[in-house]
Amino acid sequence: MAGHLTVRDVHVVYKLPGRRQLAAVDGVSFDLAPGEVLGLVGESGCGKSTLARTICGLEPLAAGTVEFDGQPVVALGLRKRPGHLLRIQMVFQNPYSSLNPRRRVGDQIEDALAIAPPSERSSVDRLLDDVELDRGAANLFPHQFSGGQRQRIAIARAMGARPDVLVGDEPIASLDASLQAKVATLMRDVALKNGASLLFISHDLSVVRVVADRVAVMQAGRIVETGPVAAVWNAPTDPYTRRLLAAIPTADGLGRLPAA
Amino acid sequence: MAKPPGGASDSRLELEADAAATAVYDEVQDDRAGGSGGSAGPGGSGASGVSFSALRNRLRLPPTFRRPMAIIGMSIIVLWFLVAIFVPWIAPYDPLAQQFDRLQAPNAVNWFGTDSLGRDVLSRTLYGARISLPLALILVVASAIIGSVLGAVAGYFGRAVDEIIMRFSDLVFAFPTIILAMIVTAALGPSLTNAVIALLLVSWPSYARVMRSMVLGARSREYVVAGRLLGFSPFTSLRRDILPNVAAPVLVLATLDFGNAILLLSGLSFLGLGATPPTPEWGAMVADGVQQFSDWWLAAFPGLAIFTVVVAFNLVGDALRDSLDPRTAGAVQGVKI
Amino acid sequence: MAEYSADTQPREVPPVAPDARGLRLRGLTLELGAKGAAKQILRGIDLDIPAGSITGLAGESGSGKTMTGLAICGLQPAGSRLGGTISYTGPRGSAPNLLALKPRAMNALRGREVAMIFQDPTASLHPMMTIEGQLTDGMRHHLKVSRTEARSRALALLERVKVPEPATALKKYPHQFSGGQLQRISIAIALSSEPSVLIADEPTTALDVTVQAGILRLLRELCDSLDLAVLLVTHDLGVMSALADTVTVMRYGEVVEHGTRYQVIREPRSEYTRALIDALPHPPAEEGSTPAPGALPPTPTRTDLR
Amino acid sequence: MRIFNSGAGSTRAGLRITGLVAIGLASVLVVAGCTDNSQSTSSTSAADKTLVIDKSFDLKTSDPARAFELTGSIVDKAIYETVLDFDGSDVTKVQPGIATFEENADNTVLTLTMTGTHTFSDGSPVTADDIVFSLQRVQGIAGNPSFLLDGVTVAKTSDTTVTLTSATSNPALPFILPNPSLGILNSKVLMANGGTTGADDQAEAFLNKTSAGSGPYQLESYDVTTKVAFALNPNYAGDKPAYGRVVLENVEGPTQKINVQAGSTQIALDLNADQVQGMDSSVKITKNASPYLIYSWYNQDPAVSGGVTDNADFVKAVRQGIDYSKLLSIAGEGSTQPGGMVPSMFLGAIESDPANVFDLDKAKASLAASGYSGQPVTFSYPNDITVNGLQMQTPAEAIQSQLKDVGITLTLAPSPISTFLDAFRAGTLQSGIMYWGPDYPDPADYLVFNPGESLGKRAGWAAGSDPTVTAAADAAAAASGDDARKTAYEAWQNAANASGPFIPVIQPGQYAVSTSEITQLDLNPVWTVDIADIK
Amino acid sequence: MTLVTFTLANLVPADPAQAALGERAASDPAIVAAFREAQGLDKPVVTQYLVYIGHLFQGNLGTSTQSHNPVSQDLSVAFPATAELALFVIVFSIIIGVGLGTWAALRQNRFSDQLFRVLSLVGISIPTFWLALAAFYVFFYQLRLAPGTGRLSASLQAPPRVTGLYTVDALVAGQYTTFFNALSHLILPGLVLILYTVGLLVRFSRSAVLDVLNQEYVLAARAKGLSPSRVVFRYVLRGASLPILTIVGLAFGSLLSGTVLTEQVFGWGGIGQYAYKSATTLDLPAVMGVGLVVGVVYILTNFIIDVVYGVIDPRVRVQ
Repeated sequence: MAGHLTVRDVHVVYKLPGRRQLAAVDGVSFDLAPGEVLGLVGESGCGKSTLARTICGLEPLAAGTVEFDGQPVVALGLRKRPGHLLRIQMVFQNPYSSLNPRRRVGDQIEDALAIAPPSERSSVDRLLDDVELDRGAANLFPHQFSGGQRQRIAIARAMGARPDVLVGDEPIASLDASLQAKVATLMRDVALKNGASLLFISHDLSVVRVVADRVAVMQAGRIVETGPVAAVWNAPTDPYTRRLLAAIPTADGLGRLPAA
Repeated sequence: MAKPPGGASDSRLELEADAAATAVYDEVQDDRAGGSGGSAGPGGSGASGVSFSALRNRLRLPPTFRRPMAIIGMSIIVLWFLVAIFVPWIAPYDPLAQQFDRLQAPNAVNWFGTDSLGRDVLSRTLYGARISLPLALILVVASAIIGSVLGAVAGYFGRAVDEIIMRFSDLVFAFPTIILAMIVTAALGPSLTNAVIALLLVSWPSYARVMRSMVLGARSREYVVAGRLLGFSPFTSLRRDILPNVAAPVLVLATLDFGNAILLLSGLSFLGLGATPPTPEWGAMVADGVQQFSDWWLAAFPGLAIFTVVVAFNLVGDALRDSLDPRTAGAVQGVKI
Repeated sequence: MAEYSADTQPREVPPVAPDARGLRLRGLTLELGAKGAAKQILRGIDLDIPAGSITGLAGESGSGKTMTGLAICGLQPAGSRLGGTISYTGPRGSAPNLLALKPRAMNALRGREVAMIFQDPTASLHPMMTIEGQLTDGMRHHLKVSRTEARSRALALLERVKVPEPATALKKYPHQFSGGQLQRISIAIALSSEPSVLIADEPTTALDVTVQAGILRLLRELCDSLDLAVLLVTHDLGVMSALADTVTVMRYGEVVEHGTRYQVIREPRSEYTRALIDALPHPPAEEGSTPAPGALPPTPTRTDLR
Repeated sequence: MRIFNSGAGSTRAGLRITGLVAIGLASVLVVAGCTDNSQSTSSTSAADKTLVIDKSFDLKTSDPARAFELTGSIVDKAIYETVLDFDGSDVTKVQPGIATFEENADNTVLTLTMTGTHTFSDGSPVTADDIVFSLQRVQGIAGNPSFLLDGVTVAKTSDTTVTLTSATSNPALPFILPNPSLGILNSKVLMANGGTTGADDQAEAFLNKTSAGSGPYQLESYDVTTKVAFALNPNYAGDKPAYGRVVLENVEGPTQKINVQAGSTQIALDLNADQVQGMDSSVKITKNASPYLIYSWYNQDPAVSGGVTDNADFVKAVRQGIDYSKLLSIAGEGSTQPGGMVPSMFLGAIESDPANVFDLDKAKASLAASGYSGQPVTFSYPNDITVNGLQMQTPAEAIQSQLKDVGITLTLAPSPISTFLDAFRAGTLQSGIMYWGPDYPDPADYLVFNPGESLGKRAGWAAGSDPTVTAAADAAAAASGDDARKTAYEAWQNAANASGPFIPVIQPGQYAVSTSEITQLDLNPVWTVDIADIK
Repeated sequence: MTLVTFTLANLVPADPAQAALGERAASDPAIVAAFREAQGLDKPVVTQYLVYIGHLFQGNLGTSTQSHNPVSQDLSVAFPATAELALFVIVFSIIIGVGLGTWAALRQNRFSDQLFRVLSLVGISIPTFWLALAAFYVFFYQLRLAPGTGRLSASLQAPPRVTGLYTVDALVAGQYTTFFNALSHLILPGLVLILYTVGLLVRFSRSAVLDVLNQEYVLAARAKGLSPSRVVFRYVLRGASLPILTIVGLAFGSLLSGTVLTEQVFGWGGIGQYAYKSATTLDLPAVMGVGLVVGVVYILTNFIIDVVYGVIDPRVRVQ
């Protein structure tokens, strides 16, 4: 199966006012195998979103390489995206701004269908079915949907391009707590069903635990721990991971305050 | 607003559909989340309900125009355009014929009096609509097109292109419009065509600025990025994702700018740099009134004509602006100083 | 695990005597919009917020929980109409019904007796005012203390909420702090006029988990030591479980369920509450009644309630 | 969302804001109330008798050798004396000024003899050197008035006499010398301040700050855009003027009317007939024929004429198609139709000419004869100029409308005087109207309207293209003695009217409106008004 | 800036010599040539520009062909005239405009809000030249309440120059009659411009205040139980100050660059009128001078706005 993503020693640097620089991503390496679900966890400002954008070619690399099936991912700039990179797609955090408010949902999914290889091309109806939305949704505009529904549409659109890699940049962060796990699971299921690997980025380790096979914990631009979900969840080796885990309040009705 | 709690809907969407239906409940919180979340009308509770209300909305006057001030503004505009079209049948006399006693105060024959050459002020004022309205329209449309294209290009492509276009527009912007237009008309010679050209040269930057800032804002919107990820070329992206979403503000700006265009054109004519006599142009007519100061009717009526047209366009533009998302509305103040 | 936990046993809802200190909401309703086409935002909320205890208010967005908090402070949106009663009994006096107070009296009470903290500390602090200005503003208004007195109180407050280097912090502006520090400062501001009721509207939602833990501990500690009546509004059942003593679940502006936290989270009586809990990524392991995804129970009808 | 749900609270906040607004408005009103209006301000200075004159400024400089604008002449007349002078509004008789004069028989040598009584404002006497310096300076500076002394050699013959020698017969010279541009300056003071008699002269800035003359007044303050104030010259040799302080204020015509009615101004100089009409009886209106002449021209140059305006029948049709009496009614009472190019108050003026009489039928016939087929004719005029308060646009629009009745299509082409002059002087304008103001009160000034002369060329009237007119003009220039000159000039104008491209259209009325306290006010074609003579 | 003005000025297809010289003089080639040489018009355009820039750095803006004064001297008279009017207008406009705008925002959609909004629309919709004329007709011609054109009644002398602002200079010199006279001349043109500027400021400050009212920190401030006026003045207006400042700066800048039409009607003798006169008489050095003043004003106002931004908003301050 094609679609191997290789990230090697990636550095991304932002310029700050006054000649200062911020190393948003500071030497990150990992692999994403076809059909794999990798969870990337970290708190705000750790560089996880930057990393996601870099993988999609939205941020220029300062150093290191990102390769997709052996071909380098180059920064998008003002060019049209090269064909082989179209097989990396992304679902964004804010469902209110990730859909074009002026175009019907169906049309936006069609855009994605157009770039899928003809042999693998799906249909709008099938994609809507996949994300458990009414087929009638295709004729509506984004503002007629709730946040969770829009995120489903965004997933459908991304999947319409038949990607080999789906990147979810905090796709559940702006949803109600009661929806988060559900949408995350759906995203995982849809991705795997259509033969894509998933890079699922979140600040919430408990949700990542539900969807990911492997998890990478990021702190201050670096990956501090990586491993199978169960291992990391049950026996974290890195102190930061331990702290992160301990801080999660559990809905057990016992009134246990998380460790600060 | 609230959907009756018992109302069943497609069960698998339930939690979300309900959340949407009640989105307005926690207004304070939802607005924070950004976007127009709270404005979702009937929610996603089924296609049939949506299309029904859509139909109902289509048959009704858009809410923007239901405000009394907007209605007044719209009526005045329609009235003036009707005047401009049908003036040969409406106007009592030939606007150019010097057939009456000079400088008559308003009376039964000449409702608005006569001017210093014995022409009927009412007829001239009505015919003025034929001069000002089309010219202002041309001016606004042309400068909106030029400015928007330049602004969109500057905003989307950024860097050197942006730098060059925007520095140039800053330069033009720095000059008070009327002074710059004055120099240009003085150079080209006074005529309405030249006045329009001069104003065109000075009025595109406001569109360029608004367009640029909105394209700049839209460019980083996630749906634009998503489009690029789907392989849209920059121009496709600009055409399909960005322009439809920034067109409304530009249209509003153009409406607001229409009033400005009329003010500037008449201002140039007032200074003798616009309309050539005996064209019954409002600004030039006011200028005539300056010479015969005590004969108030010479200036009063054409001035009133300018004022009503401008205020009408501003009323409508204002109402339109209020219907925009507050964030973009901020960019479209539409007032040049 | 932590100093304040210990409470592993189910606890009944503490009985609230009619003259006990705290807030008592009875039949609170709120309508928005024109008389003819009014929207019912709150449909008769009964809620007790006793002193020395943290009362949790849970629900999805749109359930009316935030509006309940705002209504208690008299900060409901313009053009809304309130009904029912909110009675208040505090150490310095009591009011039979806050809703019947004259605006000026309500203004004097707001901040002084009932204080509020908000979800996003970066948005709820004025970006152009120093911490000192915002911290002393309320107390100088309510307590009529001098500038120097206000300053020393402000220093003490910042120390109380564990903001490092209080003296320099006073001179700084909000953008120079992290989100967690800002929320501590917000809490200090809320406490500056020594209120007896604290409304905390999603106080940790905008924060990272590791930071959240500290804030939760601070709130618990303040509630216990200052005998505060705290209303904790949150959609996060984890936070609810960690902090609240009693939990009230809302939906469509109505109370769906009310009980101790153990009772509500471990043995929910309403199907809605159960659905909410089941939607969590990590439902309590010992409860085996996890419904299959996508087969959530139907919406509760009126008869389910209370 | 409204912020304050509590009514009382918002009222309080509101009150604060209302209070601020109220204070703002109140202070505007208080300021308005405190200010004394125009009437009382003028009365405060009545004791030192300030005379305020309103004039629409065309002022550029107060240096006489450079000034050749109306306002400049008023200013220079007040602060400088000339070697010769006119009395009041009579410009047909030259009076002695600083000197008396004598001319030789063929009008080539003019001898000035100083009266010896005049002194400059610094107390020093006016000398023959000053006269020579001043006149040579006008010549040497190459400014607007330099042409006045073209071909004249100025020489000092003794301490009290100066001779002006002309290359050819120059009967107009005595009429030229009273021009305020030929005012006599204090040469010593001037030379100390950069003054020379050549193009390198640097004294203009000095003269715009102060004055170095022997006139009745000296400059108190000078600003080309707002006003010029005069104070008495303590060393003035003549009679002390009635007013100790005079302010010449730059005010547009319409405002002048209100100013003089309100009494804040004693004299308004730029009102037209319409504005003068209906003024209340408290003001006095001084009427005079204006020396200005509005004429229309039709270019004879085939390259410019478009095949239309160089057609004699076409010009004839225009001459007959203009409704002169209607134009006069538009120009207002006091305006007249000049017979020829020489204005009515000058020697040689003709009252009327049969060529320039309105007759619609004849005009149509002439037009038919011309073969004109309705092509539009561009009709240019300056649109920022008023002649005695009359805007050029007014007669232009009237003529357009009248000629339309004949069948001629005129397209009006207004432009600011600056751009207008450029094209006009280049001779590229097809037709239009313009005015001519006299440089000096003598018909010789009008010989420029001849084939090949400066104005003739502007109408494409090349030298030699009309021998009849050229011959008549040569005869007029050569004539000597008042009677002979009068006859020759009349003949020249009749000839020009018969075949020339210039049509004299209007000589507007000139009005000065003054308040009742003014008892004496003479209008003069050369310097408009002599401030020192106002009583 | 200078380049643009220069290019524009040289686009004028007429000869400045013809505009500057009298009838007779213009027919004399020698005089025309002398004029062109004195003005440097005989040199190539590029040289002219370089010469101009060279002179500029020595503070020499050339000599006006119309007033025969150094342009810098003309500007030093015209600019204070405009500045005095602009200051007068902006001070009252801020008080009234920001006040009404805030008031309207606080009472959003109530009657007073609608009223102020419509009034502000009227304010920006009236042609200023017409309003000026009407004001002049009513207050001067009919009622005789206001003084006539210009900055000072003719009988009065300008006070000794300190700032060039007649009101200030008169106060400095203790000439109270002159002060009140100058002030009374300010009122009518001032009111005309104030109406427009107020209209502008009401609109902008209303939307700026509305923006701030939706901020959570305002809700938080109200939750402190502060008095409404304290919330408005300490929190809301401070929050809205940046956008209001921007528009005030722009408005002031453009007032300072001359309000051609108003100045023309009131014969104010400021930059606007000077610009008009220079442009129509092809007075190139003067046009260039005006362009320079306008550019400097633009740059300065922007600079001052930036500086004040930093003072008001700690986030903008350079660390």
